[in-house]
Amino acid sequence: MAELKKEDLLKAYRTMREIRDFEERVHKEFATGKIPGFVHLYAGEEAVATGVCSHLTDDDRITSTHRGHGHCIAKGVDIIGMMAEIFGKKTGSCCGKGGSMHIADLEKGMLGANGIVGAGGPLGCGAALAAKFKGKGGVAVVFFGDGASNQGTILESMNLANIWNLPVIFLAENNGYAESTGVKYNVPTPNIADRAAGFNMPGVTVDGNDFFAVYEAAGEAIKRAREGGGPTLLECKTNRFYGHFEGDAMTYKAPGEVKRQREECDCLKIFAAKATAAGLVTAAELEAIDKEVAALIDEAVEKALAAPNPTEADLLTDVYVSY
Amino acid sequence: MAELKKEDLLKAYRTMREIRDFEERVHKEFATGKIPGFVHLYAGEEAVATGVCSHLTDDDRITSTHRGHGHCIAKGVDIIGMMAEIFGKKTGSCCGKGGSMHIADLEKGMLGANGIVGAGGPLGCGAALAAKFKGKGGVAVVFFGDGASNQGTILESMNLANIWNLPVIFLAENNGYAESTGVKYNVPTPNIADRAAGFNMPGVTVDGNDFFAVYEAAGEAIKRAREGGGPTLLECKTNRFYGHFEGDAMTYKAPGEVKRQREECDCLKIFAAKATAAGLVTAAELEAIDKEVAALIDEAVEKALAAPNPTEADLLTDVYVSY
Amino acid sequence: MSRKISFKDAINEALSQEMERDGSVIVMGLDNAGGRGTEGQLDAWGGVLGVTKGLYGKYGDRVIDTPISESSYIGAAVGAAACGMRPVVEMMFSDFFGVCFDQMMNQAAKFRYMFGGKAVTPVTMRTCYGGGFRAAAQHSQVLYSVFAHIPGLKVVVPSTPYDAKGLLTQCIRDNDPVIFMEHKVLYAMKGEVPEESYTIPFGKANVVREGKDATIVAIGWMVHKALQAAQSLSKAGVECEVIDPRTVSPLDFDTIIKSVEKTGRLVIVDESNPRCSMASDISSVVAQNAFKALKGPIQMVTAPHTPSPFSGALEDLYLPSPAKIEAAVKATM
Amino acid sequence: MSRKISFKDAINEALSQEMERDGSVIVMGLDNAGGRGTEGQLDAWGGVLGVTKGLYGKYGDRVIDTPISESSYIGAAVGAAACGMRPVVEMMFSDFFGVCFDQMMNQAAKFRYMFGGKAVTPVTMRTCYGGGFRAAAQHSQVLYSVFAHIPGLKVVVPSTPYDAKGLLTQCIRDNDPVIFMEHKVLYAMKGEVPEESYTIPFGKANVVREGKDATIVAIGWMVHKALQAAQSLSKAGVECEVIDPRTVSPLDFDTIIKSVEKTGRLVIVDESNPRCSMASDISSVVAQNAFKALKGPIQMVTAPHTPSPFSGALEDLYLPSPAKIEAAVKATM
Ligand SMILES: Cc1ncc(C[n+]2csc(CCOP(=O)(O)OP(=O)(O)O)c2C)c(N)n1
Ligand SMILES: Cc1ncc(C[n+]2csc(CCOP(=O)(O)OP(=O)(O)O)c2C)c(N)n1
Ligand SMILES: [Mg+2]
Ligand SMILES: [Mg+2]
Repeated sequence: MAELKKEDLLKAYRTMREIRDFEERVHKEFATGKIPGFVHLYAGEEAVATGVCSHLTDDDRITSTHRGHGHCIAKGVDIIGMMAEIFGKKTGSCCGKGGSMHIADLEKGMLGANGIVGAGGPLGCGAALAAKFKGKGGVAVVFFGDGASNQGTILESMNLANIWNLPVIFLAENNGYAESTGVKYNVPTPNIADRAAGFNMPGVTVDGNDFFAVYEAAGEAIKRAREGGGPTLLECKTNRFYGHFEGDAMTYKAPGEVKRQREECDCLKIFAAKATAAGLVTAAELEAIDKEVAALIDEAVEKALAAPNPTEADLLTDVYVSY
Repeated sequence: MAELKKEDLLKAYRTMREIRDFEERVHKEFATGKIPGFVHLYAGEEAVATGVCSHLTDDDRITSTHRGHGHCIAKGVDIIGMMAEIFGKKTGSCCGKGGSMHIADLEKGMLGANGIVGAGGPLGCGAALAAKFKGKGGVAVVFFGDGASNQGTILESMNLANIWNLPVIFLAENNGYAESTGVKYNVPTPNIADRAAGFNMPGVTVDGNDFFAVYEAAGEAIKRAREGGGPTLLECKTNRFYGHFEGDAMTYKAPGEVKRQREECDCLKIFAAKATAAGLVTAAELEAIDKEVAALIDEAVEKALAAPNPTEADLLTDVYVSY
Repeated sequence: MSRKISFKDAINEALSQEMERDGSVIVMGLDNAGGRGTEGQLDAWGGVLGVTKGLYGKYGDRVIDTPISESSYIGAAVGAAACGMRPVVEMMFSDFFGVCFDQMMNQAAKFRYMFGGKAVTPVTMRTCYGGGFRAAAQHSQVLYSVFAHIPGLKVVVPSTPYDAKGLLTQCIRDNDPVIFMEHKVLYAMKGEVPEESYTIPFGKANVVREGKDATIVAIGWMVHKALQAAQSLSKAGVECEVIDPRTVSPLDFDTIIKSVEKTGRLVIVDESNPRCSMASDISSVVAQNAFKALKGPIQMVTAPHTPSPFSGALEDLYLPSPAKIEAAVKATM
Repeated sequence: MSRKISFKDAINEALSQEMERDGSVIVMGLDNAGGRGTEGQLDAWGGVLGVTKGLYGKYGDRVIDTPISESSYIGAAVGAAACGMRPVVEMMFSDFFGVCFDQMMNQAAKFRYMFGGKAVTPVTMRTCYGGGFRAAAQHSQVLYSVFAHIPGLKVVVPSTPYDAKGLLTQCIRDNDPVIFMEHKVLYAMKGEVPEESYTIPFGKANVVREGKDATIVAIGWMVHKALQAAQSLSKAGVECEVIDPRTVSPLDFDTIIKSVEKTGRLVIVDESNPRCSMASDISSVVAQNAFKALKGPIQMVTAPHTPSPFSGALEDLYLPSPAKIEAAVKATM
């Protein structure tokens, strides 16, 4: 904690709050039928994306998953554009062509949410390779889930990263579920990080609901990568508060499971408690942020609703640079 | 060694000799231009296929690689048909439609050489799944190389096998090379077997040039699988005596490397020395086998040369059972 | 027969009846039961869209949930099929075949030929395809044109609950690898389906509507759009014959050619991207074999050469529509 | 220009000149140097067929050998391209795209559209394809029809050393993902190639031979077979125009249609399997746009709907031949 300045802490809290409020709001708007397509929410997992991305600049790259809103926000993608994208509007980050599952901002180093489980592994290796050639200490982070940890692309990418000594962090977001299936069914070892040894890289497991734990472990891994020390597998154990996608009744969860997690494992609450107890920030400062973020999300939704749809002229563009 | 009866030992020796002579002969015939296509020889690695398949019946299945002749012979595939296949003849195991890279005999439980590196992992899991449903203790063995150990299909198949508790053995044939690239470049851990722990299965490395070591380790793994104990990763370190494929000048090997291996690590020599020293077989018995095998290979080549090509009528058949 | 059930339930019923009938039939896929390894309910999902729901309760361990390792579990289905089982394996969305294309293209499809006719690989790969859900570029593709290009595969694309049940039953009993493509928009559609099991043979097109002025060949969801267009054109005095091939590999070219010989005009409605598509395939075969009968150029109504857009405003423009089909019929005149 | 070099050397030269010219060009693939991690020679192979031989000596770590993990290394090339590099990544045989199809179909091809035009992914995927080597079902496929079906990819199929160098140079400088397909039979073929670097634009067909009686469109290796057929037909008084599209996505339909408007007859020679093939694609577009000009049915000469056989006796029957092309030209008459 010591390393973090007050402004860093407030920024991290703001990011987590933005993600939380963004997702809670998308959840509500989805229920009204205004948001099209498949939507996967990141609420509950905010400390992971935030703890990791706090160490990154726009020159560092991340690859994301189907559950990409949190990664976007943590990587600094514009929230107004994101919300418009999720509503399918022309003003969206991807002009309404991508939607929730493909939300991206390459200028911010966010290489896209991805509808294909495990696809980010190879892409992240590529980003890290590019950084290596650039030679300025850039890194790439591959976010993937407990379910994705069984995809061959992820496994072979760890090996590739090691062979090529790439500055890449494999960031396993273990939220306990792949769709309706528990991690206990899909992953036979106690931790996903147990797979690291087979690829000759450090494997670390931390409490993903604790921003500080994530921040510290990610910092070490990223530092090592920047210095040419190669890849790390970092697993963050966390929870998702909503269904796999919007519309999922979550009958596979134990009764009261989410309620208990919201009470006991909410990363925002844990952060606030720790940071105020240590006297680093005040409750009032956090509340002020809460208010600002609430207003921002309201604005984002209002703007998204008011924004125009893409038009026929947009249908056939952006397939190729030239053809 | 104690466990093996004399007839078992002579049979194992005969199999290894058959493979060796088959491959040496294919090497010669290829040089004359009579054998079409891409051909990969198994000479040097005989103890692996033989040590493993000595434990298998026709009801057990194996999946193979591009380097499949040895697996075929060890699994009991007819040598006359094999040679004809490699020459592209109608009398071949696959009617001349498959060739060296697709040589197969499903009735013998040999599910085919495979031109796609790593493809046998999933297929072997399927064979093991079928065996599990049949409930008669059948197993499957997936042969794959050190190069193939980096293919996602192999890695994810190990996980699948563990989750489903399949009676399957992942048999890594580590001959030190994937084409012209050394295993040290491709595999960052000392042993391929080091990957087993990440998938919660036993990982064992043995000297693949020592039939007895392979036989023993494979026996244990196969017994465990038959009894419902799940998969094992067994790595056999061995050498290939010829190029990656016929026509390869092997400039990537150190000068004298193969010569030394032929002298010091020849599995046939090692077998003969151990088995005669232990008084289990006599040199004369082995020589008698050598002669019989030489005659068999001569016969196979003669028959292959004399056999007819497939004809136009064969071109369009065997795509579907019905269409 | 008067019982009406949904396309989804028709598929479920075919699966259930075949599992009942033949112990070698197994069902495999992501969350096909659901709830494994959790503290909640078992059989929680029945696949992502609920198609296999309830099978786990009836057939227990013959319904196998898989990790997200498509190469391995689809390949395992192929391997098990080559070893005496009749697996029905689910690929959640056809777009995902990209991660395991080899097991389909180079393994399942080629075993029989490569092994000189000595392999039998009765695997059914069920998959959900197509647009209409605003599911964007990676969850909306059609891809049957790609699958049909590959010798050794059969490709089935039902358009009604009745056909879905009969064709899926045939898939499961069939001795070749088959891809069974379920359009996501059709799942909720209801239609008459007999309770007893039955099969529909592959390679027999269904003449859904008779007509003398133009032939419309349409596939999957597009059959319904073609029928709408035909109805509208009928009011204007143009009578279209609408043909649903039902299976695109094999494809019943005879029925199509006969119809074109009668009508002299052909429109093909194919939700695919246009290049090397099923529309171009049918067009080329008809142009070759019914050249003299054609009174005007064949018209293709397809998606453009563009990935699927997310926004509904764009997706509606992207997909073939009754209006576009009508215009195409007129263009053949 | 009088220097003659092989198709293989032309490719090597294009790679070398572009690496020299632009530091963001990197070369990646299995054994593209070779001899890594061994006690023998470095740069031992230059790829399995020696195409990249010598680049390692010149450009060192910009030639990157890969483990047998195609999804990862092809995907890494795609990712690196999206981050400012210009990778030229080798897929040893096009058949192997099955193991990494997703990175090509759902990632590289779709980034730009999904991301609203904000991605640029200048990756070149070189691959060796086609028959003639008795390489059997898993090492002989053509597959450009499948690739061309996918919006977002460009697909280039050169037939001469000259075109190989110019088109590959264009691929590397191009800002879209391109698949560059090298026919294995052509590697040894020699032809005139300028020493200096040059580009050939995509979407511009090459009229290889002029003629007035029939148009033959042929792709890759097939161009040479078509020329043989045309020569033989010329003796019988039939003058064929032979068109090599050079790139199949984009495809220069204009040149083909203009030629058909002149000749009234079309034969397409495509080494692919026939269903949903490039032959059917070209056929359908021409039948639609030059309907009135056609004096007889379009003919397609393709491989049958069958995997590639191993035996030379069968493979020779499998592949399009000058004799079959001649017969097809006659059938259009
Ligand atoms: C290749 C592929 N297979 C399956 C899916 C369907 N799918 C989407 S998300 C998901 C579960 C992912 O689980 P996990 O990796 O744990 O991520 P989480 O959803 O928990 O964030 C699945 C199976 C997909 N999108 N892509
Ligand atoms: C998917 C795929 N990638 C690449 C190849 C080309 N290839 C054939 S064999 C081989 C090397 C395999 O090495 P290893 O697994 O160690 O087996 P070995 O040849 O040593 O027996 C390669 C790269 C292939 N056939 N399939
Ligand atoms: Mg998860
Ligand atoms: Mg090897």
